[in-house]
Amino acid sequence: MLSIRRLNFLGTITDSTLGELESINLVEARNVFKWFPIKGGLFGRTIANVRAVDGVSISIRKGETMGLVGESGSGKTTLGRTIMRLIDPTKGEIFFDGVNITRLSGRSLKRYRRRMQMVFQDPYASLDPRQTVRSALTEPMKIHHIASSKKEADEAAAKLIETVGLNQDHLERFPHEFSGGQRQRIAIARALAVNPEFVLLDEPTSSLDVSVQAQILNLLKQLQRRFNLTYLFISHNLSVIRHMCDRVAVMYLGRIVEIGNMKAIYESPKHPYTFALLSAVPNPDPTKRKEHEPVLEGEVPSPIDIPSGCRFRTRCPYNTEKCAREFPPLVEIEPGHWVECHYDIDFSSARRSF
Amino acid sequence: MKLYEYVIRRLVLMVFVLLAVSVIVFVITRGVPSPTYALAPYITPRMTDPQKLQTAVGLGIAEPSCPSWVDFTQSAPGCITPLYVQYFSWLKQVLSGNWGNSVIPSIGVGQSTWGLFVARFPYTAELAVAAALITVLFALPMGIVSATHNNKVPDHFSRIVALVGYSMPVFWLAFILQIIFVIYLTLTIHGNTFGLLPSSQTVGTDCALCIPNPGNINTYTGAPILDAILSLNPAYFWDALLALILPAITLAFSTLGALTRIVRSSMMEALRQDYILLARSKGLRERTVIYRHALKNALLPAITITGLILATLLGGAVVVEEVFSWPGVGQAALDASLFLDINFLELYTLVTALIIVVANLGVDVLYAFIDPRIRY
Amino acid sequence: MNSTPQLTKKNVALEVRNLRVVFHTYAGVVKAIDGVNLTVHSKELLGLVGESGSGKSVTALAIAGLLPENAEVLEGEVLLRGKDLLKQSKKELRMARLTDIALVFQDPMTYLNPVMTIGTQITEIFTGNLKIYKDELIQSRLDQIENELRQETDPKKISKLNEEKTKLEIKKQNSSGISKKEGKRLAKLLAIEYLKLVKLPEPERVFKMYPFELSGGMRQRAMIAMALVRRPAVLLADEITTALDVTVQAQILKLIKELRDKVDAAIILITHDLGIVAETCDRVAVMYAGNIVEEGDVIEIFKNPLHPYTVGLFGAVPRPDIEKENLEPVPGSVPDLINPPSGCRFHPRCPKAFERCPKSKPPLIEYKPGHKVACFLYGG
Amino acid sequence: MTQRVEEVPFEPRSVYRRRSGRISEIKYSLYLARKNPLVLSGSVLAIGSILIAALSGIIVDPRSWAFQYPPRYYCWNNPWINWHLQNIKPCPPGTPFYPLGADAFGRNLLNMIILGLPIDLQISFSIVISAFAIGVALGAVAAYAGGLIDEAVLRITDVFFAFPGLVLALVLVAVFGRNLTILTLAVLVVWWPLYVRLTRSQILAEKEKPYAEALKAMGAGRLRILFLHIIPNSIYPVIVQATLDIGGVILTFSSLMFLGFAPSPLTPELGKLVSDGISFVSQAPWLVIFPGLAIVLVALGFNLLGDGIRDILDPRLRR
Repeated sequence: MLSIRRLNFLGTITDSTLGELESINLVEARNVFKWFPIKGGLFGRTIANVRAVDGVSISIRKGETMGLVGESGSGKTTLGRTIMRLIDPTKGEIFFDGVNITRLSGRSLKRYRRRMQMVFQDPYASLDPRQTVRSALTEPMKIHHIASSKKEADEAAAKLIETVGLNQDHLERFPHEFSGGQRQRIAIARALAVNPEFVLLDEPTSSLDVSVQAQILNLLKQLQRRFNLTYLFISHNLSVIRHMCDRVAVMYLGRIVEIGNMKAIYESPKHPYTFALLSAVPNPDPTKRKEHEPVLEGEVPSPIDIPSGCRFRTRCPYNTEKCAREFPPLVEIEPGHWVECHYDIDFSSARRSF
Repeated sequence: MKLYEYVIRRLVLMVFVLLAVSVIVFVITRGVPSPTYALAPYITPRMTDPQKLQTAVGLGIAEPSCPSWVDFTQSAPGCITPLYVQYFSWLKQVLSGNWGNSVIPSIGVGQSTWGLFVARFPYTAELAVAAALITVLFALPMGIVSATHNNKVPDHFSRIVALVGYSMPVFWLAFILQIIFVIYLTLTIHGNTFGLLPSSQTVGTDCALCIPNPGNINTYTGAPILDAILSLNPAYFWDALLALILPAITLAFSTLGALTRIVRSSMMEALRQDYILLARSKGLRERTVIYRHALKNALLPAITITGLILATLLGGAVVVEEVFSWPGVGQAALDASLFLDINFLELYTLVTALIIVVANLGVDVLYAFIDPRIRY
Repeated sequence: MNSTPQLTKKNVALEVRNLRVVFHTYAGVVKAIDGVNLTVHSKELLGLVGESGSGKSVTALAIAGLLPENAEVLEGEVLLRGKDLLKQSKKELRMARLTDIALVFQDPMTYLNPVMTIGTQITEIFTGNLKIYKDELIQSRLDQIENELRQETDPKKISKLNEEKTKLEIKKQNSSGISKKEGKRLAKLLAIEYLKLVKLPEPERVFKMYPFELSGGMRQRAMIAMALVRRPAVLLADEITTALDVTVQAQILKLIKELRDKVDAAIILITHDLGIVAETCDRVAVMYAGNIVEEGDVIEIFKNPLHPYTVGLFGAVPRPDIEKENLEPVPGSVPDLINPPSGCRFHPRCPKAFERCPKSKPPLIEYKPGHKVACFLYGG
Repeated sequence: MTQRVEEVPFEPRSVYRRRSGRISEIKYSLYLARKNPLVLSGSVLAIGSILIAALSGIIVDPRSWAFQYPPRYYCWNNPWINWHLQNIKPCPPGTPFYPLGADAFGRNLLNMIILGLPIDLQISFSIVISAFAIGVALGAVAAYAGGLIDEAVLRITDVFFAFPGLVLALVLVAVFGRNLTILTLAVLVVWWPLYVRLTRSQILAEKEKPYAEALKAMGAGRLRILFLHIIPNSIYPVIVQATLDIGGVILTFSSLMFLGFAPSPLTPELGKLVSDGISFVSQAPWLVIFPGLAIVLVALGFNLLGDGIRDILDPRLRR
C-alpha cells in the first residue's frame, strides 16, 4: 500500500481535497445514496430497501471520458440517472460546474438540463414513435429557446443530422423507419441539439452490432473532439470502455470499488473484482485462450440484502474474517487510483489461485 | 406481502366500497323523490293522517316535532329528518337484517323485501351458472381453435359468432329464439313449452303460457333443477331443464363474444411466446404444446372475464328474465324500479355490488394459485 | 476433407447443404438464407458468427424444422444420420428434435414457461414419450445405481439399491412399457442428475422451482440441462450468453467447454461476439446476409482473415487487452434482404470490390486446407 | 445489458412506405384499412347507418311514425286485402310500398326503422364522447399526478364498477323520471369509469417508456411531456374502445327503451319498436325481427370497425 488518504466510514471526501478538484471538475457526485423502498405488510410500510447506489463519490473532469463499468444490478444506470437529476438521490449531493444542483427544480434546473444531455441504451425506445426526426431534433431547441425562428431551428436540424452522418432526407421520417445504428445517431443528434457540455452515454452501443457499434464509437470520439464534450460512459462491455475512456470507475453492488486511469485499471487492477471482471472478458484472440483459468463463481447478491463488511467478500477468493467484519477503506494506492479493499493483492503472482 | 394479508387489505377496502355504494343508493332513492315513497309499504289508505305521520316518525323519516302529515308531504322545514340521520338509522336497520317491505303489486304488497329476494335469488343463480357454463364450454374451444387456426376457416367462423353475439340485443335474440322454437317449431316436450317455467315454481309472476306441473317437489334450495334432483323427480327435472335452456342460451350468446375474444387473443399471445418455441424444440407433441404450455398461460385473462361474467349474471339478467318470465331477482328489480320500490332496489343493488366485489377478489386470489409469479 | 485427423467423414454429426430459406412478409419476399453449407462433427464446437440479419438463427431454426409459418425452404438438405430432415414428415421431424437436435436459446427468462417448474419442463420430455425413452430411462437409472453402489457403505441402502436394480432389470427385459408413475420417478432422477451436471447448486430444490425464482445464469444452466438430457447428436446454442453478465458468461462458456468433453454432441455456438468464438470454438463460420463467407479453423481465421467482411469485423472489435487507436469498421449497414445486392451480397460495402463482384455469386472454395472463403479475390 | 438480436428481418420496409413522412403514414394506414375486410365492411355499415340517420328526415316522411288513422292495416294493392281486413293482421313484408311490412296501425316498418335510427346513434355518440372525455381527463390526471389523487380516482371508479351496470340506470330512471337526458346520464354514469381505468393504465405504461425519461432529461416540462407525447401515444387503445362501445351503448340504451323506459309511447327508437311489436309476435314476427336486425347491423358495424382499427394499430403488425 502506498500513500493512504483515508476517507471516513461512508467514503465522504474531506474538505481539503475538494478545493483543488473544484476548478477542473465539471460534474461531481458526493457521497450519493439512492435507495428504493420496498413496501409490504398490511399497512404498506417500508420493509426493505433496494440499495441501488450506496454511497458513491465520483468526479468527472472537463473534457475527459469517464467510464463506469459493472455488471447488471451494480447500480451504474441508477447512478447515471441520479447525476442527471432524473431521480432524486436519497442522500448526497450533485454538483455541476461547481454549483450544487441537488435541490434545484423548475426553471433553475432547466438551465442545467440544457448543459447536460443523455443518450440511452435503446435508441428506438428513447425516441417518441410518433415524432419525425425533424420534430425530435427541433423539440429540445424549442424547449430551451435556442432557435429564434422555425426556419433557424430547421437549419440547425439539417446541420445536426449531417453532423451525425445521416442526410437531410431522413428528417421527415419516423424512428421505426431506421436501423438501430441510424436511430442511435438520431438520438445523439438530439442530445447535441442544445450544445451541451456534458453527455451521459448509458450503454449507447450495447444493442448494436459490432460494426455498427464501431461506427457509433468512432462518431462519439469525433464529436467529443469537435464540440469539446465531457462524457460519462456507462457500459458493461470492458473492451468498449477501454477503447473510449480516460478514466474508469468499477461499480459493484452500489459502490465504486475501484477508480483510476484507464491504463492503471486495465494493466494493474488492484481490486479482486476488477481483476475478475477483466479476466472474464473473452479475448478475440484464440492464441490467448484462458483454457484453465478459473472464473469468478456465483452471481451478484441481491441489492436488498447486501453482505456485511466488504460487499464483494461472498465471491472473493481472498476473503477473510476481517472482510466480513469491517467495511473496507477507500485507499489511494497511487495518485488518482483508489481502491476499496482491505488488502493489497498482487494478482500477477496470484493468477492460479483464482 | 403474504396472501392472507392481501385478502385482509382487500376485504377492508371492500367494506368501504360497499359503504360508498350504499350511500350513493340511499341518496338517490331517498334524498330525491318525495319523502312518502319510503313510507309506501307501511301505510294503508285507511290510516288517518296522524297515524301516517306516526309511522313516518317511527321509521325515522319524520321528526317528532313535525306538526302535521300535510307539512310532512310538503317537506316543510324541520319536518323531515336530515338525510344523514336517516342514513344511519337505515344502516342500523339494514345491518340487523330488516330491509323493509315490498310494494310491487305483481309480487305482493307488504311482503318482506328480504324474503322476496331470498325466494327469487336461486332462480337467478341457476340461470347465471347455466349461462356461465355454456359460455365457458363454447368460448374456450372456440377461442383456442381460433388462435391455433389463425386466419383460417375456424378462426373466421368463431370470430363471426363472437362478433354477432357481441352486437345482438339480448331482448331481440330472446324473441327470435322464442319465435323459432315456440311459434314455428312449436317444440314441446312433456307438454311443456321451451323456455317457460312450470307454473308450480313461479313466484306469482304473470305466466299465462305456463303449464301446470303436478308432482311432489320439495323446495330445498329454491332452484328448480336442484330441487328436482334432490326430490328425485325426473319429469320435473326435464321440465325445469327445458325451461332453462332458452334463457341460458340467450344469455350465454351475449357473453360468449367477450370470452372468446379474450381467449383467442391471449392464446395467440401465448403461442407467440418464446417458451412455445422451446417447447416445440424439445420435440413435444403439438397437443402438449398447445394445451399444457400455451393454455395454462392464456387462462389467466380468461379467468378474470369469466369471473366478471358470472358476477354480472348473478346480479340478474334483467332483460332475459323479463322476456322469459323468469322469476329471478332481475325481473323483480325491473318491477321494483317501475313501481319505485326503493326497499327492494336498495337491497338488490347492495347484494349485486357485494357479489361483484367478492368475485373480483376471488379472481385475484385464484390468480395467485395459478400463476406462481404472482405474490401479493 | 478436413485437416485434423479425428474429423473424418465418419463422425460427421450434421451436414447442411445449399440451404435456401425465404420469408414471405407483406412487404415482400425476404431472402434470408441463400445457399448455406455447413458441416459439423461430433465433439466439435463450431462457432457461427454474424451480425443481426445475417441469418444465423434462421439457420438454426431451419435445421430444427422450427421456422415460423411464413418461412419457406426453397431448397437444400439437412442431413442427420444419413437422413434429410427437410424431406421428412412432421412427426419424424418432431422425433428428430426429441432425440437428436437440441436447441438452447438466449434469455432463458422468456424461453422457459413461467408457470411450470424447471423439473416439469425437463421431465415432460420423457413422460410424454415413455415408449421411446423406456430403455434409456431404465439404463440411466441402472448406471446411477451402479455409481451409488460403488460409493455406498451402508448395507441397508445397498440391499435397497440392489432390489431396485433387479426390479429395473426385469422391466428392461419386459417388452411392455413402464407405468407413468415409474416413468416420472426415473425422469426426475435423470433430470436431477443433469441439473447436477450443469453445476446447479441444490439440484433437488431447483427441480421444484419456477423460472422466475432463478437468476439469469441459473436459468441458462437449467436450459442447457434441458437440452442435454436428451443426449442429442447436435446442440444448437443460439446466443446463449448474450443476456448474461461477463462473469456469468465466463462461467457458462467454461461449462460448455467442459460438457463438450462429457457429452457426445456436436455443438454449434451461434454468437455475434468474436471474443466468445476465439475463447471457445474449434472451428468458425462467418455469416453475412444469408451466406457463409468464410469458414475454417479458429486460429487460422483469426490470424489470417481473408474475406473483406471478416477483416472489417475484426477491425470493428475493441480489444480488452490492447489499446486500439481507431476502430475500422465496414462502412454502411446490412442490406435489405427483400432486394439483396446482386452477385456477392457484400459488394456494395466492400472496399475491394471489382467489376466481377456484382455479376455473380462467389462460391465457398477451399483456399487452403481448413480455410474456406467465398470471395473472388481468392479465386473461384 | 440485454441484447436481443433480431435475426429474422420481419421488419416491414414495405414498398408502400418508401416515401416517408406523416402523409405516407396516413396513406399506409388507409392501405392497411383497405386490405382489412373487417374495417371495410364495418365502415360501410357504420358510415351507412350514420348517413341514413342524418338524412332520415329527408329520406322518409317524419310523420310515418305517428299512428295512421284510419288504420291502414289493409295493404295497398294487396291481393289478399279481404283476408287481411277480416283478420286485422299487420301487413307482411314484401308487399309493394311496404318492403318490410307494416304494423297493426298500418305504419310502414321500414320508415319507422329509418326514423328510429337517429336517436340511438345520437345518444350513443354523446354518451361515448362524454365518457371518453371524462375518462381521458381523469385518467390522465390520476396517472400523472399519482399519490393521493390517483388513489382517490381509483377508489371512485371502484365504487362505480361495483354497481351492476343496467341496475344503476334503472334506479336513476325510476327516480328521476323518464326523459332522454336522464336516460343518457343514467347510461353515462355506468360507462365512464371504464375509460378512466383504461386511460390511466395506458398512460402509466407509456410514462415508464424510455422516451418519456429522455424528454425529461432533455429539459421538457411535465405538461409538455404529458400533452404532446404521452397522451397522443396512449390514446389509440382508448379510441378503439370508444368505437367498440358505440355499439355497446346502443344495445344498452335500446334495452332500457325496450324495458319500458321510453319517455313517451311515440318515441321513435328501435328498442321501443321491438317492444311494440311483441304483442303481435305470433301473427307478425317481422315486427320484432326487422327492428332488432337494424340494431344488430348498426352495432355490428361499429364493432367490426373497432376490431379492424385495433388490428391496424397493432404494433406487431405495424412495426
